[in-house]
Amino acid sequence: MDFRLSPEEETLRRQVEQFVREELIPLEPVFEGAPDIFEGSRWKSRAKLSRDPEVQRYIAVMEGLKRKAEAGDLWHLDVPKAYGGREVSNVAMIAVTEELEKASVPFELGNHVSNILYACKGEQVERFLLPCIRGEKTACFGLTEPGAGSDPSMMAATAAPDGDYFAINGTKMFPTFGDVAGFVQVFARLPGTKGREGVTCFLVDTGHPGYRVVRSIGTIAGSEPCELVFDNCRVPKNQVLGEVGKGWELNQAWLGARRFQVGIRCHGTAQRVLRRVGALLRLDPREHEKFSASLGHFRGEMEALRSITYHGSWKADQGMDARFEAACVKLFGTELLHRVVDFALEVAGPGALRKEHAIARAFRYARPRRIVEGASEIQRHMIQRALFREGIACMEL
Amino acid sequence: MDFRLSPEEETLRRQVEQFVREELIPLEPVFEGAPDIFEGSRWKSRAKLSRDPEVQRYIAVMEGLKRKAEAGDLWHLDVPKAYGGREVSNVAMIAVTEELEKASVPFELGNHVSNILYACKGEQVERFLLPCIRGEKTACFGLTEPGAGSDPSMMAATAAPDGDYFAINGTKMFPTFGDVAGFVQVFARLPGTKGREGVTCFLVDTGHPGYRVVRSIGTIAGSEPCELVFDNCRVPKNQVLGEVGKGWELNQAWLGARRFQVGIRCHGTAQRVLRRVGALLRLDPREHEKFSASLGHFRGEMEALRSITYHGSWKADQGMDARFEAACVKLFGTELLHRVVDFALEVAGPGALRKEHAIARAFRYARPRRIVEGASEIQRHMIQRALFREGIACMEL
Amino acid sequence: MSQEGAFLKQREAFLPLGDPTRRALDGDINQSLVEKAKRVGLWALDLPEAAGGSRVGQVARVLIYREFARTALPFEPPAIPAVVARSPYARKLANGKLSLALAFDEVHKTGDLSAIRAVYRRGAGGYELYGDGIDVIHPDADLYLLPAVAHEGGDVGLFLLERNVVGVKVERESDLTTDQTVARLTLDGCRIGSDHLVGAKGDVEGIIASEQLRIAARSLGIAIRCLDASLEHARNRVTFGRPLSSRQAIQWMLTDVAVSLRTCTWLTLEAAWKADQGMPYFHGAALAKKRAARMAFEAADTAIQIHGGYGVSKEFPFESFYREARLLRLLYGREAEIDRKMGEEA
Amino acid sequence: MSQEGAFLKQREAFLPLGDPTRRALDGDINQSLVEKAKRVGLWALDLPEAAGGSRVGQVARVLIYREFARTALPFEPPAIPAVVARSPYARKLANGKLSLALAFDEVHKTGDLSAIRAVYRRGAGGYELYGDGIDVIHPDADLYLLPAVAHEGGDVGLFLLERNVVGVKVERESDLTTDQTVARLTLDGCRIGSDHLVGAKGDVEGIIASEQLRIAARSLGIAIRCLDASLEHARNRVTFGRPLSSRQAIQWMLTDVAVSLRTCTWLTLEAAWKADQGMPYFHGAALAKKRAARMAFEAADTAIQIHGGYGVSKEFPFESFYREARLLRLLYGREAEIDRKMGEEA
Repeated sequence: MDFRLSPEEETLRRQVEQFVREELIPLEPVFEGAPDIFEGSRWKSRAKLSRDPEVQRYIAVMEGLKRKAEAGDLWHLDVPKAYGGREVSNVAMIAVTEELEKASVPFELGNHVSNILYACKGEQVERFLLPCIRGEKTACFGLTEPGAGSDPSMMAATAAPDGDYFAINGTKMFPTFGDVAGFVQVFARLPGTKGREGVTCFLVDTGHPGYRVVRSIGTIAGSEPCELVFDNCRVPKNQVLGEVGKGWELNQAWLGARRFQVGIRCHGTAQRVLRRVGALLRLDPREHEKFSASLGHFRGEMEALRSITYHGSWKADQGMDARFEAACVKLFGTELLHRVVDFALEVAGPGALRKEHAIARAFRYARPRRIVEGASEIQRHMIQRALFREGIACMEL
Repeated sequence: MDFRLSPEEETLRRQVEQFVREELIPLEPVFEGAPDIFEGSRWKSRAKLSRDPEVQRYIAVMEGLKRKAEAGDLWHLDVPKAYGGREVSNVAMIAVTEELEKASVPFELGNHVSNILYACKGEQVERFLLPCIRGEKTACFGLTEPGAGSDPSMMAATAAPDGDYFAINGTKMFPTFGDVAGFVQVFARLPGTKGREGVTCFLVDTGHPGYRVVRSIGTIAGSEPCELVFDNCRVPKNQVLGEVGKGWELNQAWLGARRFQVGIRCHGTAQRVLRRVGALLRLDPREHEKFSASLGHFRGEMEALRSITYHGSWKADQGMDARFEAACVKLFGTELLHRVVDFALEVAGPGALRKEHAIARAFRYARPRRIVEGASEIQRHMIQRALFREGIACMEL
Repeated sequence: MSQEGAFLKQREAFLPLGDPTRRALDGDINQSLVEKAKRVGLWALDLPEAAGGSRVGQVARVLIYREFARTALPFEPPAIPAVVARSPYARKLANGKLSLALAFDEVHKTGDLSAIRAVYRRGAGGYELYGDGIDVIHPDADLYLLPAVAHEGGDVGLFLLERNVVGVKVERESDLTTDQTVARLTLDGCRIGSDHLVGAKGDVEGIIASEQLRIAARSLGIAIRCLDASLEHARNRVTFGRPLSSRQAIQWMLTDVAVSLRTCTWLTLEAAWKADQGMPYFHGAALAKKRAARMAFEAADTAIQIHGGYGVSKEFPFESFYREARLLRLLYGREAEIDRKMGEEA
Repeated sequence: MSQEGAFLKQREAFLPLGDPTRRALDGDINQSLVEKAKRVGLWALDLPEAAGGSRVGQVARVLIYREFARTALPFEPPAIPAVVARSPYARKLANGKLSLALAFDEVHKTGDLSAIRAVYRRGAGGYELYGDGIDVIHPDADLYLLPAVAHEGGDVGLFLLERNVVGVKVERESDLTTDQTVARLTLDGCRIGSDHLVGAKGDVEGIIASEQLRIAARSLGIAIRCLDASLEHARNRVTFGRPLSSRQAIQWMLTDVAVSLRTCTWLTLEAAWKADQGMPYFHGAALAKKRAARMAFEAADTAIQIHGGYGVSKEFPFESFYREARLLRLLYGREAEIDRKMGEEA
């Protein structure tokens, strides 16, 4: 048993720690008034394309940071060596994100590529994968439909084979950046199939004929996911990602890999919120007396979240099945962040609901986390299924 | 809208208040070491039959109280006028119990008769009902089976018609006082029936041939319910309570009527526990500072419980359907008592787990309350069913 | 309850719940609704008729505000405390020519008078007011109703203050997450006439209690709407081959909201009834506000969760209710403060 | 983890979970189990071999106590802190000829030294101990390990005290709801030799942390057993035509226990590992004990609820686990105290 990072992981963590201390912390005041667009989704597609000079100013700062990170070999950390990345472990990536989250500046060490894109084959690699790795293109994810989310049997979008093409028809709800991404990873089923059977993933350029952005949808968190319509959108066969009929498995893999990062992000946001609370309480001994037990309670819960996040990532690194842990981390992390934010508002009072206040930002950011990428109910469902299938054995190690 | 008791109800409440102040409160030290047998089930059958001189001493005190209550016309309060009682309202009985619960002496103003016994007809009245009202006999309730509780379709006990008799076969779990009561109200189904259909209630003397007490079962609360076996127990037709095949409805009616009393009992026990906590905290300003918010929180929850208990009883008095309220009160009351006791132990520390300590008693008493007479899950089920059937209309008035 | 019943019918007749995605009323519609509300007696519910209001009892007031809260449309009768009736502004406030903000700031923290930051001093022919860092929600109102502590003696006075008088500085305006605005008020020896002192300690306490009841009422309305919509959605939405309504996880969430709604309804109405009877009700009002606002938040949270991705979108009213309820929980006494006060009683 | 693994195998080999209804071991069986445990090195886990113990690291100790807690049978290696090794009683304690009680009383309230009530004073050739109203669990033990504060200066000392010496009064013995006994200890100038001072402040803190880890370990064991049995029952029990395991209300209860078990397992093992590494671990031990004991209580509560009427009966072990876990939550630091301490750190 060993709870330490490996020497290489520890070296990387220290590099990032230094980067955060020297580059990001000094920028915190600059980002205090940044629009919500920079929260959670971070400095991605929409922000980059914005012509708002204020947004452009933040983007320029981000680009400067990116150049510094590249100079320090802190770019492409989780990209496979085959594609020129450092291919560091899951545990290392958790440690990296933990360090980054210590600053409120929404900068991340990219470029992260959705893991399923590594299923690209042949010319897909040059056309879709490499531009993403290089940061020239971004992808969006088209799974949810007006009547279907986590349940594959409800998926209505179809992909009808037609010679060397598939004709995709259907509506996709909530792809973030569906209006500005370079292409979409869209899921549709072969005609006459049911459940997860027949679900296939396609890579479709966003300008492709038959691809239409119906509208973008405002949300509490400031992100603006889209409604997309595929209207007889004909896509050549060589744009199938992975295998025909194996799309649902790709979706599962995509979600599974993200859970631990979601956990450490929730941890980071909650830590920053608790630091604000701690600072407030230090100003007023009477307030401190009233709230110190609750503050301590949440600090303890944070340690619990941190411990299962690292443990689950370690399991994934060992090649062990970490789906049980992934579900625990997503559930516990997002619910904990929600409670931490609620507590922080209770301490800070109505003034902390000012839109630009760090706690108000966290309040808006936290709510969708319990829904997107598998709602808490879905996580609970996965946990109970593992429990009833394997008994307490699913919790060994 | 009027939140007051009627003048008659208020007069009765004051009488009971005076009785509690003058008769019960002075006896509290006497009952401090009384065995658990006096908790919850109060001074009922088993205690009365005990030959333990210590128990007999408590019984003698109880009998003295009973005579005083009778002298003050405080006996048979909820018995119908037709049977010589005062037939006071549900609301009045809630107020009476609320007053009684202010003393920790486990005395109640009897004799309460299970409401379904008023379905007695003909010679059943003289043989079963009146002796209960007079306190000469007690009844027990045989519904649950080893494999069946709240679900009528699982009930396996049968009552096969056989001339002027029914032959009852089956096992009943957990009838309290099954070993010492005068008779049992036992539920069994006619052969070949399913679900609630065919379930019939019988009145069976506990000494009847074929009636056998297998064992009594220790519980956390000190009560000792029984396992009963009916082995070809032949009972004449005129011992069917109510109508043949309408037994399940009697069971529902029995449970429904008790819910509000359960609510006010939980309220009373919790109030006494909170008074102990308040007294502890007054001794130590630092402790008080630490726990006053939690104490206040629970005091508020108690008011919430009290308000819905009175409201539901009022609805029942108006002849309105109060099943929704009954389920809310059972659920909220028993769960709240559990949380109050947990909090009290947290304040009082390990010493309060001494068996004879009032908080330890409440700890043991509270746990089964969330299970017996319809577990919390059953209450939630009933509430959601009403919600989905009637929408928010089920909460009008 | 016939008077209350009549009010409710009127309310429903002229402001149906309507399109759930609407968040704003344009000026004309707003004005016509205001006129209608005045006509049917749903305006300035705390002011007597003599002062241009349509004063009703607290029970009726609770039921009326409960109804108005069932929509995310920003429309309800303005809360103009009765003390204002004594002032020269009463009529203009009642008919909407002037608007009013309750500048209670830190009172929100504790829900009592201990947190008042403004200070007053008797001066020639009136008072001088001092204080800084006072947060005011709706800072663009024409008048502020402001509690202040006497510089000597510690008496509490309630002042009606024009925003534009000399010595009043309103700065750092910003938006709340709940779509209201907030600004910071500085009073630098601002002089006002003695007729601007409109109330004393008891009046401030009365306004706190009355606002607590109004928050409780709004919370009940929010919860009813959220519960209603969630039941509807759960009946219709099918996942994994069965409607959401058949899933215990969903059922249990709704059950918790319903039980809470049941208890909060009667706590709120009992406190309001006591107020109408002239019985002590401050304690009940504080408790009702604490529990009801929390319940509204949880009802909105539940509605969001049940609606999934749509729940957090601006196309449904739940995320708006969620933000509003979070603010309601923080006004006129944080939960822990109300608890603490109840825990300190003997 | 091979050393730990070996211990676990041994443990399982000689004390199967057995009949769930058994709550007591008669003398002979108990004695043979004690002998067996000593033989295979599962006895006096904190004492070095030289003192007659089978000292293991904290990680192994956690895993061993976790296993023993999976049964409601009252059998596990006694907790004899390592400080005792320095005393003349070490060998007799290690081989079971003498028994030991940790007389930590009010320390349970705060989980730290601030609550120690006993006072010591230097006397001729030793110490005098004073104090009253000190609750001792297992008062029938031969020796008490008792922390006391110096009358002058406030130093903390740890004393090993024979129950039968002059000046020790043990009164008002009564049973706890958890089947242990408790009594009240009075020390009226009780004189002991200087060799009875077996430790100082750091030792007392070390014992608190070590006991917290032991409680966390027991809690993990209780939760594992309760979860295991609940899964089994839920699979088999049919109501309203479907197994309990198909009901989300049941699934969700078990999910909450499982998530909690997952987090508590790693918090506990990490704190134990830090202790073995010589790293600071007091903070982690306190947190692990707080969360794990709470989880064990909730796991037992869940098991009771899922088992219904059987759950509260003495024929299943759950009501016993429930009572025990409630006590564990109260030992070596109430939840609010541990929280408070973590909240006071900068």
